[in-house]
Amino acid sequence: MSATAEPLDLARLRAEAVERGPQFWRSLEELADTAAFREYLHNEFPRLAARFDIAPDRRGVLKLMAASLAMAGLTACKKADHIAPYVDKPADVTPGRALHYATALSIGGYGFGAIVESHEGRPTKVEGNPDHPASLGASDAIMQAACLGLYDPERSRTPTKDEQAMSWDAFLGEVAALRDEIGNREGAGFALMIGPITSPSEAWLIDRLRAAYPRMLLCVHDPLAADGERTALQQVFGRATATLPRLGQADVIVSLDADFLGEGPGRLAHARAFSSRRIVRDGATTMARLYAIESTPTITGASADHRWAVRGSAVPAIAAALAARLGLGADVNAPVPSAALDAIAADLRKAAGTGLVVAGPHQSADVHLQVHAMNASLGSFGLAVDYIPPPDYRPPGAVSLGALVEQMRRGAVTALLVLDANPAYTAPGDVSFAEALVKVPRTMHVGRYVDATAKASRWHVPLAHDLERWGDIRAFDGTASIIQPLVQPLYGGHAASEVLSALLGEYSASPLDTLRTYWREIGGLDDAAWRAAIQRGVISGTTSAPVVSNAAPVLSSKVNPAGTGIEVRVVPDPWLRAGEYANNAWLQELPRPLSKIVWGNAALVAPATAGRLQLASGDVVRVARDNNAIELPVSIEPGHPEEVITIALGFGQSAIGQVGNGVGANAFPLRAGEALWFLDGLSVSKAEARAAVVTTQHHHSMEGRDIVRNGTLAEYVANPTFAKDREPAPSGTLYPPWPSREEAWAMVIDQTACIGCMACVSACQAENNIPTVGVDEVANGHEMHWLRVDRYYTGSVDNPGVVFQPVPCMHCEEAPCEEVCPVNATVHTHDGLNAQIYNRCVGTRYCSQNCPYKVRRFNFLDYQPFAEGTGSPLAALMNPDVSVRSRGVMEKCTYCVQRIERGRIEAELADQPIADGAVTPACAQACPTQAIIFGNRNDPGSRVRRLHEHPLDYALLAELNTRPRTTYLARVSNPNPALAKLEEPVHG
Amino acid sequence: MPQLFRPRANALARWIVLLAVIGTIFLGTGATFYLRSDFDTGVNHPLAQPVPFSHQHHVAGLGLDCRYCHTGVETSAVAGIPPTEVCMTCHSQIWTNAAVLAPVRESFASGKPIAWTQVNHVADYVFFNHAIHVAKGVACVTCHGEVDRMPLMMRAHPMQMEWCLGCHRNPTPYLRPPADVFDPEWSPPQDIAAMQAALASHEKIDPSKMTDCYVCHR
Amino acid sequence: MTARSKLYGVIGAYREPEPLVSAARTLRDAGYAELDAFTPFPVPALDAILQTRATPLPLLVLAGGIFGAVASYALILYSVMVDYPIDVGGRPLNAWPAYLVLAFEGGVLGAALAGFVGMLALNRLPTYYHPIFNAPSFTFARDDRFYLLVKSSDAKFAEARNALRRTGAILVEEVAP
Amino acid sequence: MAEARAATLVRGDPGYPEITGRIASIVLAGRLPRIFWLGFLGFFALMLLFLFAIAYLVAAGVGKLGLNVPVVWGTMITNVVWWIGIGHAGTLISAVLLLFRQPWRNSINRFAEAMTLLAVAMAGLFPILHLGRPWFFYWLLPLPNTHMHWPQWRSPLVWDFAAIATYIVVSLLFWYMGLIPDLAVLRDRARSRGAQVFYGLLALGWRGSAFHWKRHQTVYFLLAAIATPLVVSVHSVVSLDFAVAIVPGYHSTIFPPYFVAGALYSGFAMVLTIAIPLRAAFGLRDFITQRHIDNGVKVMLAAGMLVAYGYLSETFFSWYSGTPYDRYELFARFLGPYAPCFWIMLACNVGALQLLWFRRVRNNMALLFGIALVINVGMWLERFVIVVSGPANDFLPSAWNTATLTWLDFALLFGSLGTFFALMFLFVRILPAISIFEVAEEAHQEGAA
Repeated sequence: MSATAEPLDLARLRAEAVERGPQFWRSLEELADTAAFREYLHNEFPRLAARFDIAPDRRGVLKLMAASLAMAGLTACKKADHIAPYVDKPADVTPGRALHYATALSIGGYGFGAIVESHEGRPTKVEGNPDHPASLGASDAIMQAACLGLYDPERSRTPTKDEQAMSWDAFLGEVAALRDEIGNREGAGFALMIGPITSPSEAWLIDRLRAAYPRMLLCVHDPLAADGERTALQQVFGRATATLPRLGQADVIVSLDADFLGEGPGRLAHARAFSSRRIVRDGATTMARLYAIESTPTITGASADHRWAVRGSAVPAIAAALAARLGLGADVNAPVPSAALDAIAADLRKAAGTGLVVAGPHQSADVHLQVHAMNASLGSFGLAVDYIPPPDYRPPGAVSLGALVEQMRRGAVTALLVLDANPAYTAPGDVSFAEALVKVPRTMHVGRYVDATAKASRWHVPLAHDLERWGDIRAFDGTASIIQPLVQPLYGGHAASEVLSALLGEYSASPLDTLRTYWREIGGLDDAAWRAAIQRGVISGTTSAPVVSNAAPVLSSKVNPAGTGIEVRVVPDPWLRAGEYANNAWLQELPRPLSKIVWGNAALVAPATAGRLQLASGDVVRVARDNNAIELPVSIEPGHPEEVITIALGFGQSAIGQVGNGVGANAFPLRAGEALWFLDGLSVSKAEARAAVVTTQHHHSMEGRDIVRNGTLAEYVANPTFAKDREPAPSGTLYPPWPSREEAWAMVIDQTACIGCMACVSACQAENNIPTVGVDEVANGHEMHWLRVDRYYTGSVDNPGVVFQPVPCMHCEEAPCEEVCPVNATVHTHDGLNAQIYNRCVGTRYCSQNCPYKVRRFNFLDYQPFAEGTGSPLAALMNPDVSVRSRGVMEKCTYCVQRIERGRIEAELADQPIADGAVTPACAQACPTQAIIFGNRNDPGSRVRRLHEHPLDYALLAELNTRPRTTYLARVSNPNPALAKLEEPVHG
Repeated sequence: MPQLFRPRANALARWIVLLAVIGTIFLGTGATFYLRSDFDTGVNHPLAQPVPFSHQHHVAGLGLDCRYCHTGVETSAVAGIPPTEVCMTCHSQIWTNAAVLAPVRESFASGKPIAWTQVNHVADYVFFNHAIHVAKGVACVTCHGEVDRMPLMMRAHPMQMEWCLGCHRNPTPYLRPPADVFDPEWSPPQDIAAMQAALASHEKIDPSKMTDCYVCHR
Repeated sequence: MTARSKLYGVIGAYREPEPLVSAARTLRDAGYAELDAFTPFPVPALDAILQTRATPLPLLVLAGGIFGAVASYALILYSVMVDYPIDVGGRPLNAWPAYLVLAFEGGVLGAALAGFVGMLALNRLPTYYHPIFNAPSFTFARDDRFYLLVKSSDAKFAEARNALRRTGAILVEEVAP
Repeated sequence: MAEARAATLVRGDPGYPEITGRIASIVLAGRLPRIFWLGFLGFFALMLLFLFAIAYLVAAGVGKLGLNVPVVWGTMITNVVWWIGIGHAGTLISAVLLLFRQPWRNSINRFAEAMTLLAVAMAGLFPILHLGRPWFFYWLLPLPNTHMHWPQWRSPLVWDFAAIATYIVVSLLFWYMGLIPDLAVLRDRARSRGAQVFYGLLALGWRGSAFHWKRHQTVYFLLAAIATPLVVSVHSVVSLDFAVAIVPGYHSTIFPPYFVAGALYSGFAMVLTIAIPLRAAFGLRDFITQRHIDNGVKVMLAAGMLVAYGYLSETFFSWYSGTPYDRYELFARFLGPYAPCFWIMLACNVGALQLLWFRRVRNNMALLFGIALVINVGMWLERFVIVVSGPANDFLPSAWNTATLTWLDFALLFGSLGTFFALMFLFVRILPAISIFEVAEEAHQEGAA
């Protein structure tokens, strides 16, 4: 058991912190300095003494003591170690058994339903909630990383005024003073800035606040918001409306710069619906077809059957040209071959009601008008597309950031409260929020980190994490969920509703009361419905009904001409979003789906453009808008539109934490005025420096090897076994077979369904205590992810096909790794698992040497020292059912053996055989498209058996005769025959 | 040429060679025995506890069932150390001011857990599940020894890998009817061997499944 | 008789191996039995005359080799078939091609150790104290000397001194026990 | 007269006492050239660096070396193979040439054996340093543990462990066997009491009895007979570490003979690297004569050509195999990230070698010394290229990566060289660098002839 039985030793912690360099747990220094905390922990529970800084209230104590007990699972036991049992055990807790709670996580203000696994009060793992429309049981990297975010020791820990630690009550005092100040003038001079929210109860509070203070300024600041769709549909429907594409209903989909698989609050649901129309199972001979026209490489484009990369400002022309071919408006010439557009239009018309055009959120209102008109003319309403009232809170009369800053500069704002937003970092280059802020006498910031805005404000109050607060939230389709806490705020954070209530004068209102009141009185939930809502994680009946559309489509007359010269395409980073997750090491180190870049952003350019500008990957370029300039390394991306540079947002922060500070470059200052996503008129020059672009994949071609086998639907229909036929004749083996009477665990990965979203990788990291190693170690090739998603380009570099291949351990029946291990550290189990026994491993690395798939990972250095009792909160993040590996030990995918063994034990206790689907590895559970199927190959009824017998099934590197248990279904695409000769089809 | 060494040098040299050989053999065997000795494994060494809790008194004397305190044993991997409140259910009534129970009362009052000293723990990096063992008919006393005869808790078995494997390779002789696993006084009937064989087949206890590394190491 | 029992033997010294060999032959023919020779480097010619033998050693080495090989293979078989049979990469338990390598190494080790230990044992080494060193002039290597020894246990020991002188020894001296 | 003897093994006609005297005096007459001590101090400094590097490696972890996935093996393994190879020459000279009754071996076998011992000791160190958890290296041994755990006998690394251990023991015995009479010589010639006792104890009371000589010689030859297959097996086993693996560029049946030839090649290069300065420094030209050097060089030439053939056949079969993996690995070896190492290696091992066809070169000691050094470098590079280039470009292109060496890699390599030579110097100082009794016997026979 971890060796911190003695009280917290600050000297040791500091020493370690200092010599450790920039790692998360260094900030224990600050933590350990508060005398109260020291004293409190000392007599509370020694083992966890080093781990937490929490408010000494009963529930928290209980949970954490339980955690201390569960800590037993983490590291090895020694003689005469101590056990700290509960004093008063909560009824529902059985030490050693995990509990699962339904809740929701807020990403960009929108809700994603989650089931959170909790070990004696320690949330350790997030899964999707099958009942929730936005997750459907799946999850993504940001959801998976939520637990790390919860324990992040660098989250702000205490209210501060002018950087002096204050109490919550002191803050309430400040709020009271504020109320006195603005009370008698209807809130004039007071401005409230909030981030994007969909929470009904918070919206209700804010509305009450605006009622109480009519002249107060409200600013909803969402740096990732785009108003094109809202404006267009406002024009069409006369009221705020949002598009809800029904990809499950669509036979032909045209994406006009829409990355519906990777972006937006509905991405997981869209991915599920899309793949449901793409996977070919026995008998099926039809598939949806996707045309993607995009301004930067996305995973949606990667999944498309036909893809054109164009500059973002050219999309309106393409929309108009396509509309014209559907009989709407006049034709204009577009950068996409006319013949191609003809074919697309024909295809759409053929599909009629099941044809769908989706416009990218960043595109202008004109494009959205065109798209709405096209869908209207296709008669897809109610079939392939619906329109709903937008779930997010955008009250009329709210002022823009620019307007607010103007007021501040004119001194018209005497008090500003920023609630869960970071404008000092995310403001565009032409909005100087920071210098306007100094003109405001009374500034308050409520957020999870002491970020740029917190540092610029006089007051800062820690905001509670989603896993430690009460609240509610809406999903992309309007469905509301209750957010329930799994643990008391670890670092004394407060819910947004508490702050809002305080502004309303309700200083002691608990978030739960506020929430319950709202849902009882406005939401109309009686206690039964409330309990049901908490249990299911979804409030039934809250899904928005589609608006019945009798509105005539409006065609936009003008078509903005495409820009010229280098255009900078700004995109949100898929994981860091607007930078709020920048201090999350899992997300920083998770390779970006296409570029595979980690720990930073780069200027992505097309090979041709790089050639013209004489840029090589790693050259630093200087991108500047008048006095705002950033420097960042170039990365050449095949399939990138020419004369365009893509830069991801969310990087280059200076005040988020040890993990995120100074990682990458901050592209927000490049924005100005209306140009938020497609920036032109920027100066791009080559700097003399070079900087490493750290990626996890260095070779991008399959070198003509039969690794990812793919074919068209036509080929599949003609010869279903085309993939198998390419295999060499099955060679025999000299070895007598080993009996496989029991389960034969196996996995099948459907490469048609896989969209390369990386959810599986992050889920694996969360489930299996996989460390992050930091940018330098990744650069050394020491990354630890057990599961990697290989991305290969096929065809031309200018518009290549993209294929993804998740590669976990193959669990070969005749494993080359096992035979060469000198110490029996990797051997076979009776159910066919390739077991890796960490505590037996001496680290010869011969197994990795002899693994043709190179799926083994080695602890080159000591990556998780905190597991040895150095006292980091991160130790509480560990999954107690999985060993934490020490330095010098080989590790690899185990098919989540801890879940298999749990399933086996449950089954034996119930005296049942292990049912198909009873055991699901983390990767399969997270996958939005259910591309990973796991089960018992010996069970004739199991899905994995059926898929293993599917004609598309093939084994990777079958010619080596390793007999992998993990097999693949060949990738099938559905290109339009009419276009086949026009451009190289995606499958190469 | 004068002699370089005295006559006894010969005998001396041969003795030294002999002793060296014997010594190495002795050290080798000694080490293997030491690793298995009670001295090293801590078997039969009662450990001091904050409260001198006697299983003998509570189990043999009062006849408390194991599950009264170790509630998780049938459902969870962890049998569980009883919360202070469990102690207080009785000791708020009896021995309410016994000196030895002061730490218990103090813990209940302060909410600060009693720091018991761990006695039984499996080898490092082992994931042990109580529920399945109990369900399959492995009695508490089979691993924990006759706790009803232990005034102070102590280890009954070394709990090293070879000890675990001893049973996992040949489980049958260690089985008893699952109904009796909590009975420390249980005495095997005449036909115990046949009964155990029947149990093994009925519970589908198959050593070939129980010796995989992954059964314990994950 | 008394003087004779006090001695270990007498040695005669020669400048070159050849006279030593011929001297040894003469004494052998004269019926001397308890002879030994001391030379700074092996003089194979002496072997026949003094009937030195190494017979057990080759057999010992062979035995050591066989034991080493068999023992290694047996240990391996016990471990993989009896003590902990385990599926390693689907390979058979008795993967003899792999194990033969180890058996070979074990054999070599056994043979070498047997040879070395056997040599020392048969030569009664270490023998730090030996009467021959009592001979005042005796040296193994200080200068060019080849010695022939007649042990006092020899029946014809009485005539040994003269016999040695007759063989042209450059000097003859007694060796105290 | 002198000319007639020019090609003999013991030049001039030194009497037997003169021989022993001159050889023994190196050890006994405490005065040594200053160059000796300077050299020793230099290498001793490197030895200290070695110790520091080892401490740092064990404390920080193998991640500090130039390693990653896929290139999980690096310079540690390279050093093992290289040092083992060097070890081979000693055994070959002393055992094989003894069996074939090649008298010219006599004056170089002793230090060649010492070289073997030290080289193999170095080689034995690196597999341990290579481990992720070096303190558990003994888990490769069958020990009576409480986990009922055994080594995994199918693993070439276990074979390696056994082979190297056996090799160390046997060479040690063989070396000591030969040394006993010479120790007795030193005992008798030593003047100080201390030296007499020291050598006396080691000599085990050797007195040169005809009976002892008989048994001694019998076992000496038997050991030689055993060591000969052993020396072949050791490097074959080392080569199996690679040949057994499925990695393209490793999986090749030519490896065992090819590695053995390489071992002799590098071994003789090292013999020359030591012998040439040795005979110069200690005026042993009469014992290590032109002919010794010449024969050594010829063996080297033969082994070198075998190695060259190895390269050729490796290349051919990679192409002939027809598998894309082997072919690409070949391509990568010629033009890939590690190509410079490959071409330098060719220049050293095949290019420089060709000079040795010319007698003028073979007679030019300075040049020979240079060539020997170059070949040592070349052979290290050969092993390095084999170790890293295969894994760096194996089956799945997505996993391809290269590792860059760090200061630690070099500290350990040069540190081990320093340690090797420092110990070599001590050996020359304390024990006779040339087999006294064998040279004496040789000289006597020549004299008689």
